[in-house]
Amino acid sequence: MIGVIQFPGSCDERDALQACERVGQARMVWHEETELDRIDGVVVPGGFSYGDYLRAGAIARFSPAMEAVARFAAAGGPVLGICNGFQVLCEAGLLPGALLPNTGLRFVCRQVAIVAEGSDSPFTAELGQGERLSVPVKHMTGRFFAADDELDRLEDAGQIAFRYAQGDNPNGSARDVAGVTNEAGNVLGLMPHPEHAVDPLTGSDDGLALFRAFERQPAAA
Amino acid sequence: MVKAKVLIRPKQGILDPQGKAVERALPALGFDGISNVRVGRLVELETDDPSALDSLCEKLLANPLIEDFEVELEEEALS
Amino acid sequence: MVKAKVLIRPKQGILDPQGKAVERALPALGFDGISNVRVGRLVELETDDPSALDSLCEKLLANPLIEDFEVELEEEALS
Amino acid sequence: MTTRVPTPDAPQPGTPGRGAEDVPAAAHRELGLTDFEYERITELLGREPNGVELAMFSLLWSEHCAYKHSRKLLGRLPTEGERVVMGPGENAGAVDVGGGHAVAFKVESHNHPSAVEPFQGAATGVGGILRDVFAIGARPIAVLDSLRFGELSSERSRYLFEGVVAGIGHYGNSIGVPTVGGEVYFEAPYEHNCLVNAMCVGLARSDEMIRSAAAGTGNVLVLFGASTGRDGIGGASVLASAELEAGDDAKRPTVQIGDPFEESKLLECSLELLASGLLVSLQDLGAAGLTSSAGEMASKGGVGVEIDVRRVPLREADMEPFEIMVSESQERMLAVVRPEDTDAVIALCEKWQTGVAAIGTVTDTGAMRILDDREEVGNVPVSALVDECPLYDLKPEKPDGWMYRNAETLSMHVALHAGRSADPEDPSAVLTALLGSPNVGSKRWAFEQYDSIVGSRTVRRPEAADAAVLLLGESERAIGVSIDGNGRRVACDPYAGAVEAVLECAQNLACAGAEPLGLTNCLNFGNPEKPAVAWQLDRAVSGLADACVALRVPVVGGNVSLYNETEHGSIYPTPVVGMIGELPDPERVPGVGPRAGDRLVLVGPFAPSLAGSELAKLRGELAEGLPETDVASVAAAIAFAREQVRSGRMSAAHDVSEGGLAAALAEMAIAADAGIEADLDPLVELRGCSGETALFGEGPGGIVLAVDPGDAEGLIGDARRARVDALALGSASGDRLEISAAEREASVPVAAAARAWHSLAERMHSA
Ligand SMILES: Nc1ncnc2c1ncn2[C@@H]1O[C@H](COP(=O)(O)OP(=O)(O)O)[C@@H](O)[C@H]1O
Ligand SMILES: [Mg+2]
Repeated sequence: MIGVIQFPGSCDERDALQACERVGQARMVWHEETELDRIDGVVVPGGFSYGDYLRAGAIARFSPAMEAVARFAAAGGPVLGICNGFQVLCEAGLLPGALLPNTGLRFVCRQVAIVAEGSDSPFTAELGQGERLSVPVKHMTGRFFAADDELDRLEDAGQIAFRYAQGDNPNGSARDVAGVTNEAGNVLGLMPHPEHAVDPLTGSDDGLALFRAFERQPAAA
Repeated sequence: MVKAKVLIRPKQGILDPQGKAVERALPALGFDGISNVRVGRLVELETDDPSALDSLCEKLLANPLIEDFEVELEEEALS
Repeated sequence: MVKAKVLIRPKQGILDPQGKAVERALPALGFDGISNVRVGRLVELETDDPSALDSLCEKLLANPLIEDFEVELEEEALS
Repeated sequence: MTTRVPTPDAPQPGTPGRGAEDVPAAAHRELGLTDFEYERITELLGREPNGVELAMFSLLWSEHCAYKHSRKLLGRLPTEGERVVMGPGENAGAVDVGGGHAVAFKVESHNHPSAVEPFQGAATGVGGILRDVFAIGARPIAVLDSLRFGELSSERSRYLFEGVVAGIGHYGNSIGVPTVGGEVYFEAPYEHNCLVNAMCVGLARSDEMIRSAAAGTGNVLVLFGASTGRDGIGGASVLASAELEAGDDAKRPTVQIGDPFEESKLLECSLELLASGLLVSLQDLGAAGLTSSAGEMASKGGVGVEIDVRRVPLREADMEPFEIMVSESQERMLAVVRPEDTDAVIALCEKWQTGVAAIGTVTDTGAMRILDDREEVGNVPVSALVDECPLYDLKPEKPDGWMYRNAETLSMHVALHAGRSADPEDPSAVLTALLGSPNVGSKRWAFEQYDSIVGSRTVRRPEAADAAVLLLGESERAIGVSIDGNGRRVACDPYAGAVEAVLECAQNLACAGAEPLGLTNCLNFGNPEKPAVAWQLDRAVSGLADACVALRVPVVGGNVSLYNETEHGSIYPTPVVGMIGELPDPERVPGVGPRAGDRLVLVGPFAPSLAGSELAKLRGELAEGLPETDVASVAAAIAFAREQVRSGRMSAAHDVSEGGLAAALAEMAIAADAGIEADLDPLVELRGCSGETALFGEGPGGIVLAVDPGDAEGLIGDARRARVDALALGSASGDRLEISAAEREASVPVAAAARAWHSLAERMHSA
């Protein structure tokens, strides 16, 4: 059972749920739930949790459900943070770096190409190094930032999961980073929306590969 | 060169959605006894003509329809 | 009750596109001699326990990875 | 009659809030009521109104709430149809889409607030139209926007455009409803009066939809959502009824701030309340706040209401009763609830962290009674407030001649897009200039700021087809949605222009294979008390009505925005039409770009004319008059094109609109990123027009279809049998646009055409 965390102000939680249901069973997890009962994988979805007020993801990360997610991740459970979910995971310290306002200072919604970097994560296990996916982005605060030495370290440790293809960086992210994992690889955050790339009819189905990881990954805790 | 701080805040009576959301979230985060939260913007800059700052605020930095501003100059001139 | 102002600014060295946008807009509006514009946030609140403010800032109001903060308390306690 | 907005130094009628003795004489005029209307109120009450009552009347008897200059005209619009589930009068209209589901939709204006503060004005406009849709129990699934600004060369227009687009994006994106389509025009008459119309589409289970009529004596009025502040006191309603004039600063403190986060909780909470069967009726709070919501709910249910203003959760402590009654604070809803359900309703609101309070009850008195604690501060018959505003007859008079300024800018556009040395008569230069004109060019700069995909329903995003296409998973069908209205053409001929708006919308749907189910509209006009504007309004409404009858599309809702004028003159008369259509198979919706090698066939009675065209505008040749349209033959062409698209054989479909056939073909080439060779001589011969007119002339009834060469003859044969004109024009090949017509030829590399067509972003940043 995959759990999709629902905060007040989440927007893409239904989309994420539907995407998960293409590969298995899924349910919503209300932000006030304190235990992830019988959950084998977690999606922290996109949107504007708590209006993204103050700073994207800043308030949501304090929710009871996120404390449970932190424990789940520490025990090795797979956690996928998409867009606002990525921001929440960074704010919660489950992923390195931070997300800053796009250099263009505008919201941008467009289909982009991202490239799998051969990271050592269950989420990218199906993807060969250099494999290109067509996935949409839609965000205002998606510029990935980490200090240079930290970026070097992330690259060396294979924690860069995705980069924007050459010329497709929509937000000014450092070194074109589109998604990163934690050290163990079981937590992935990315700005592009794989849950909006699960059906050719609505754009592409390149994102399904990420969701299939949940099925392969045995329950953690 | 003078360093200046411009504090921009939502006008009294104007809805401040951010302040409201933060205030509402605080108790759950374990912070009690905090009230009247207002979220605004801070602009810092260096200028060689502080007298133009009011006009700059009105025209560009603040939206006078919905925001008030306050300019603070740093005492020591820099050069 | 103490009134507090929290000034939050982007850390030195981090690109601040808002500040840059302001700088770019200046000449067209006839403002010269302004530089080093940085745009941050201002949070104002009232608290009965000012000693908890640093922790509030670190945990919630600012993200220490990308932002610096400064707390200013208003001298006169309110009650 | 002149209406005026109260200024701070004017006496503030109603402020006393207690008794009539405090109301200054003639305060009603400051509030926009005529002496005649004031007398009528006195008659209806049998006494003078007190301050609270006068404030309430002044708002409900404004043009915005009472439709006093337009209601009679609106009676002409056809509103009946087999598929209509809710017609005009409810918060939004709705049509049946099968499978126990209905699609609700409505368009509304937020013009004046956007002119004052573009970001917040547009944002709260989106917020308002969303509430209209979820107020009837439909989950919003799409937003569209229809925008008009002054010329892009004007700094103020760029500022407004920038702010409006950001505001729409801010609200729609944050609340998780995709903005899937829209339109933008730049014309000088909108310089001082921009238009910001937003349309929302929602999906509901038919058996969970709810009306707004209050019922059940003793039932509780529950106000939920945001707290009430002094927002827009005398704002939207009065603003929407008065010409903006010098001294606007006085209105500015009334700017309303949108809070999409609050609205997203309100939306989820409302839908959960409805699904739990806890509500008797539901209504959003819009213009005139509590007064109009409670008043309209009571009027529809034929009941009375009693409201205690002290039970309304306030954002500012010291608000007067009248302020509470007319505050336009955003993100609030009013529900009627059975007393035994009140606790459950409050609990659900708390789950969604949204404010809630029981503020009154439904009574059998037929009166709206306002209490301040226990003291009565107002008591008026609901019917007087809501239903008895005098309606006025227009005094239409055709103006003699063209009433608008229109400057010649073709050489500027040629210089900008085809190069300094290009000849403004050369068709290649003209085509490039037209593609670079912001009315014709891509609106990508704007729509990329909108989340167009959240909800996983969007099969065709902006620009991917002429209509947005959305999946209705729940009902096994898809819908096409479009919003259109070319004010310049309506200015040339209000009747024909309004007909064209409806046809354009239906053509866009046909290109996606969608058949119209229902229509909504927003009538944006100048001051209807002026005979010329009255004439435009009268003619345009007749045009809308006749076109709807011809296409058999019922009008299920709409909105009127009058007094869009300043001392600089009136806007172009701008009826904006939004249409929903259904289509059986979203897999078969073609794009705009043809497959390499495909034949291009023009179908329909399209008879190009330069009258009212983009080229005429750029040449400074706008004048009265548009050619007459044979609506029946356009309707036949629309039906034909729709069936062809539904067959799945078309690789592309695109209708001819601004910039004419040459621009339409160029857009197809740009979408395919490949060349098109076309010879328009068959059109020149059939219509007896000049080469230039064939290339750049505009008019309804032209749809370009792309088919495999093997299917082209079959398509043309089918058209002949359906008595629809069909002309083979050329095919997709090479990497240039080569379009010839009689002695004229436009020859432009597709890359250059694309550069011009995509120049909006650049012009927003430089210039
Ligand atoms: N303001 C806007 N918001 C969203 N989409 C827009 C906007 N303006 C234009 N578009 C999109 O750009 C495309 C072309 O618009 P337009 O030229 O008006 O088309 P048409 O003439 O076929 O009605 C459509 O997909 C439309 O929805
Ligand atoms: Mg068009």
